[in-house]
Amino acid sequence: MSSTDVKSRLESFNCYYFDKDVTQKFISFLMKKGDVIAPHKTGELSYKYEIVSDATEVVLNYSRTILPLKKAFMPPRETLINFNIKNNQYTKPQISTEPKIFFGIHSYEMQSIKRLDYSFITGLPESNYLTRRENCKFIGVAYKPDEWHFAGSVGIDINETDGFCLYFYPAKNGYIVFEITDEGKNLLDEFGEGSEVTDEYLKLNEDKFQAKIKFHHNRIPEIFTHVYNSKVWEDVAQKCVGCGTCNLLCSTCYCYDVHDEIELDVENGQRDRFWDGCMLNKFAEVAGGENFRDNLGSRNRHRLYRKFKYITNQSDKLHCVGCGRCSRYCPANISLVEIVNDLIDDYTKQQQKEIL
Amino acid sequence: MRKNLDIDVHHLTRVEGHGNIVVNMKEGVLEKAQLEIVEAPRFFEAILKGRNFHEVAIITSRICGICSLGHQLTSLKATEDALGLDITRQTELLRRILVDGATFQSNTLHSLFLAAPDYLDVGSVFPLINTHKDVVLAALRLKRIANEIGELISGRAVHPIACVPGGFTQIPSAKNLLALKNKLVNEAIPDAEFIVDVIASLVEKIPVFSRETEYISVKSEKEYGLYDGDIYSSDSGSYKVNQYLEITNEFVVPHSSGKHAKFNRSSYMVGALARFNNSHNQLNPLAKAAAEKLGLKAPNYNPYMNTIAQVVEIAHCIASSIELIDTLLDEGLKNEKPNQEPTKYGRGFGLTEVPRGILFHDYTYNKQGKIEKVNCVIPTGQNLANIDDDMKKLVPEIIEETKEQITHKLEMLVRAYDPCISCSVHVLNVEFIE
Amino acid sequence: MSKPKIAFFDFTSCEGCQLNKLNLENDLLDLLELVDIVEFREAMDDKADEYDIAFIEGSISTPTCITRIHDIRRRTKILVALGACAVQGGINAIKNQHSADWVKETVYGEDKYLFPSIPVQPISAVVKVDYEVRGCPMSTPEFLHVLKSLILNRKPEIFDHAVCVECKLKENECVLDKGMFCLGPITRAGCDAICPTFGQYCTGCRGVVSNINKNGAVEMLKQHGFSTKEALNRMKMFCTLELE
Amino acid sequence: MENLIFEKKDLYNPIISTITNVEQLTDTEKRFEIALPENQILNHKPGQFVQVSIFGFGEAPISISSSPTKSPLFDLTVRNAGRLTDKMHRLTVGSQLGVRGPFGNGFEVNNFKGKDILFVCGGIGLAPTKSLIDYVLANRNDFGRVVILYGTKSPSEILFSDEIEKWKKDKSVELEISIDRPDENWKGKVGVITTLIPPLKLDVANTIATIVGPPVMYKFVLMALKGKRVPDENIYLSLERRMKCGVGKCGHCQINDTYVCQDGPVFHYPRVKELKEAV
Ligand SMILES: Cc1cc2nc3c(=O)[nH]c(=O)nc-3n(C[C@H](O)[C@H](O)[C@H](O)COP(=O)(O)OP(=O)(O)OC[C@H]3O[C@@H](n4cnc5c(N)ncnc54)[C@H](O)[C@@H]3O)c2cc1C
Ligand code: SF4
Ligand code: SF4
Ligand code: SF4
Repeated sequence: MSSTDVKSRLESFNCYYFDKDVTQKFISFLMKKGDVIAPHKTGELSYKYEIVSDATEVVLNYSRTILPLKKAFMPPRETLINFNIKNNQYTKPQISTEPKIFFGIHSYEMQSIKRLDYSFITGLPESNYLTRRENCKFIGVAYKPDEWHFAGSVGIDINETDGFCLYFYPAKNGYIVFEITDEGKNLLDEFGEGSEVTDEYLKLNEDKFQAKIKFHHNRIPEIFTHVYNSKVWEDVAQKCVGCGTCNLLCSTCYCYDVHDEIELDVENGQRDRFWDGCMLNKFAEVAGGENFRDNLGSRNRHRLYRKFKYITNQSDKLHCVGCGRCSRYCPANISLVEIVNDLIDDYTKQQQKEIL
Repeated sequence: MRKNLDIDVHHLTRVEGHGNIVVNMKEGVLEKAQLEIVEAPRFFEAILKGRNFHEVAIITSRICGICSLGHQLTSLKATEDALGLDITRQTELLRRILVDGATFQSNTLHSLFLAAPDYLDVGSVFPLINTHKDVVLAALRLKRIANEIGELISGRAVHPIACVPGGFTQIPSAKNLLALKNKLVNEAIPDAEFIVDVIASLVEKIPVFSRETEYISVKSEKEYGLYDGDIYSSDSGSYKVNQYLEITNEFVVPHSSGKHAKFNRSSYMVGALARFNNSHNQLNPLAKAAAEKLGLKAPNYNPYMNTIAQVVEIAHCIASSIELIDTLLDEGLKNEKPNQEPTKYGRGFGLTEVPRGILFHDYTYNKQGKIEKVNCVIPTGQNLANIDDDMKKLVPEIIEETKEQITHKLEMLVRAYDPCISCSVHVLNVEFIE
Repeated sequence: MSKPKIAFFDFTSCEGCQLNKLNLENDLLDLLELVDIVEFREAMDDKADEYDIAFIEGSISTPTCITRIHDIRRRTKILVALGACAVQGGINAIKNQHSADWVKETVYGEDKYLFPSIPVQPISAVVKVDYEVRGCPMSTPEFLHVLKSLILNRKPEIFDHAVCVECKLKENECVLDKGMFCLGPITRAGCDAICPTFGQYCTGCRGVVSNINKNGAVEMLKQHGFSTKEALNRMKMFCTLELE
Repeated sequence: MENLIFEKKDLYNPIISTITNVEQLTDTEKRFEIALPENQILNHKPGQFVQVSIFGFGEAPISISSSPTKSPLFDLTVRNAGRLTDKMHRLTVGSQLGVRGPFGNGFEVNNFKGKDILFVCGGIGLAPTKSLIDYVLANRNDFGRVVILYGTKSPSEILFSDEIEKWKKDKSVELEISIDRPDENWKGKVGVITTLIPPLKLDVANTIATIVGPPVMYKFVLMALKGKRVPDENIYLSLERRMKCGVGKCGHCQINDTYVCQDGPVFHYPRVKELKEAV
């Protein structure tokens, strides 16, 4: 993509220049309005979203966090109800609706939240998720794709601003801050700092993705109508160890399991839900022990079909956002882009055969 | 005068592992008075062969759940010695705290939960919950804090996680260390003082018995010998760790799957009492005050007093770990990675005082960093001959008491040694002594 | 509901699992409200004839172990295996990888005949095991879960997914990424990924998940720089018998 | 960010209901009659299910085995299969349990009107079917022939023996029972349920077939029906999957793009044919 694409897209928004200090001041300013959740460093190579307690600890030039933002709206473990066995009564825990500001969010991550919104609203809109989604603001930041990001291939540009109220674009010693919505404008007005953007700083450019799916994203669901029985799934099954990492870290996976746990008084307890995943052994097992997806090939297939076909058929959107987590963190180095490209090859060969 | 006596305590209770006490007197002649070790052998020396140096301490930790930290640290020392891995001062300080914590926890478990019921005439600690609730609660709190030391620094009190060759996989935060220290100061010290008072009131119930023996322990110029130092014999002085085989002289006896040991005499004693006898001058003031209250003076030749020496050490370890945490915090915590680049391959030795006494590991590594040869000499094994010798002197002295009383006193004697039988059943390179 | 009678027994093991129970200091008194401990050799003198629940620690490794475990099975309603030694043979079973004679000779030399020893087996190889608590040492939360469940007269819920799952939920930096070895992707969860959480690798103490892709696991470790031999050797540390 | 204004639903709050009757049907199956609090009506269709829960023992989907005509009370027929159902079996009249639902689509009874109905039920599959059978018999004139095929493992596992006696006497019902493993007292047919199908004389174009049973049964029954040339459009089946929510979120019951809890459990066979992991 050329620099003009980015330009034309972002140029329509009003913008200011924040140097590093002003950026930190801005974070501190946001912290007065509610919890600010932003990327932090954890370990040598990793990042995670955490509530900011010190503006200087926020990291904006990060690759990706280990867990996606879904953890803020659907915690890895959450109590659905607290119950008492003796008197058969229960209460539902209160979910906080205090304002939250998500700062330093990449565009694919924002889009993953939109996908989750779809999943939790469709059918029966779930209060647990939707209550957490109230009073949230999102402030985006541009990123430099590494070898695993492939959001471009699923139609999400680096500088996609949909969902953000403000957007931070790196510039010399600081950021250009674009006002995307009125909400964002109000924030900047109230903050009152930042300087005019001079041409020296306004060098907008979109970085290129290293990982790419061979077909245009519009054609991906089409491929998936033809590759259900592809040998590619068997090949994946040879390598995959079924650890479930790809499910758990996926920005748009949301399947869960529910367990009742009791306290030591053997009277009070809680019904908890926690993340589950279709790659895991017992996920599709039914009473009597029959398992309808008992091998790693069919489980991988189900996982990818959910991203590119099943939900897509209804929502009209790919439910993979190209964050690359499933591939970056797969211990067996299985790459989703490679699987899809192998499927494309398989599909192309099939078509050639049909023509002959 | 009793002429015949036959005692067979099968699977002695309130000790770690399986042992039987067998006493046999016919026509006034004591034919047998011994502790039989019936624990199944576990063959660690064989299991370890060919293992990579990263794995060795993980496996040796499983020799014994009770002394897992001691085995790990001794193992790490032997590996580091063999491979030429230097450790930093921070690593050493953290390890010292761990040794204090492990001694504190094990001595608490043994003296207060396993041995104390004998002096209160009950069969376990559980009835005491009703009769002596405040004591049990204080003891539980002490044990909890002791375990927290291990959990904070090494991840787990049983089979520690973070201790690896060359250092630690993770360093505790200053905040958590400070919180631990405050707990030690504000909770552990008062509880320990209270417990010392309680135990002091029970000391008179300890059987009167005396048998001078050879006492062997770690001894250091700098401090009360626990974490490191030379080998010291009350009979013949100091030795270096690589001379340990000259001292332990292990041999197999048919009645025990744990090997016996002897040095200058027919047997020697290791453990809290040996440490106390050899290093009592170096105890810190809190421990000295406890010893005073408990009426323990060096040298003491009553093996039953081993339990009391353990209580003294609880006080010592609490005070010592507080001091060590202060030092660490003063010097500032650094995020260090373990040093795991071997500079040589060959033989290395490690020794540590674990709660039950002096422990040796001796490894030989090949050039691939894999273990070729292993020898571990475990404190309980070293005590076995001494326990038999004690029994041989004790039985004739109490022969006029009822069989139940005799049995009880023998059980208490064995228990006083806090034998760790699971530990004692795996030793290599036997010099068979007829 | 009358208090269930529970008993603890140890076979060939390090007794760390038993110690782990005594390390439940904060919960110990609450626990004693719920159950009657009728036999616990490591902590008490009493013995009983019958039990509602017998917790077994350690592996079978001598002929006497076999008679003892049959006897316990006869006297208990429910039998729970505690810890790696009891559930899958654990560290003890490494000796099965070698010839029995070599093992005995290495340790006892000429005296090898003094000590009877048979190949190490988990408890379930000899008697019916109703439930398992895995880990080396056994994980205490899981032990409590099983105990509470049995008191409530319900089946415990035991996981059959990988340690990776718990590790990811804790948002730990991946140990393999740091260039270390790790068995988290194929080891049964339930320990809350405690080792990776402390920066150490998972040694697989809880045994492998069911339906494991063994070749895939070896390939995975190869990609991270470990030879097939090394990978297999290290996978077997706690799981000799499960990976046979 | 635009506001997400939706009618948020607390999806996981069970309604605490009371057991008003318990009947032991076989060694492993019991029928529970349930009353929602304050005479509330469940308002279900035959073939729908509820998520039953007992605190500390979890939740599980259980079909409603009575006809809507029984309202406000309803029946659950439960096999003792595991954690929750075992506890249920230890409950007595007056005990409480949680109910969420009804969930799922149920049978499209209006499409069945005027047709012959062939009910194929294996084991516990008779429970959900019974709700439909009861409905059909309650509105007998709306339907043609009623044929019930029922197969179980052993005579002792036969469910609803009272109803079965009634059906036997009812001239308007054709009932065939087959037993896999008969005992010495069993006088009836022997063999798996599929053996009952070939001898049937059916007006296949005008017959609706419903299949409910254990997962292994479907493939074989479908083959037998194919042998009789029953058109695919006339076949309905109810599928079983593990369910953690019942409301199309948890993912466990998904077959390809379909959620059994929402789009099923009753499926029109042509739809199932497209689903590759269904039977
Ligand atoms: C739409 C629908 C309707 C249904 N209607 C009925 C009905 O009307 N009546 C009825 O009785 N059932 C019905 N079921 C089935 C019922 O939901 C299941 O039997 C349910 O799992 C019972 O829950 P539970 O907690 O008692 O059993 P669980 O404890 O969940 O056990 C269920 C099954 O899983 C097996 N299992 C449990 N744990 C394990 C393990 N660790 N490893 C291997 N296998 C294990 C058990 O052997 C058992 O077969 C229906 C299911 C669906 C989807
Ligand atoms: S992360 Fe990789 S190995 Fe693990 S389940 Fe997913 S594809 Fe398989
Ligand atoms: S499938 Fe992989 S790349 Fe796509 S959203 Fe999920 S984790 Fe990210
Ligand atoms: S992380 Fe692995 S080695 Fe550590 S306790 Fe869990 S299963 Fe055992």
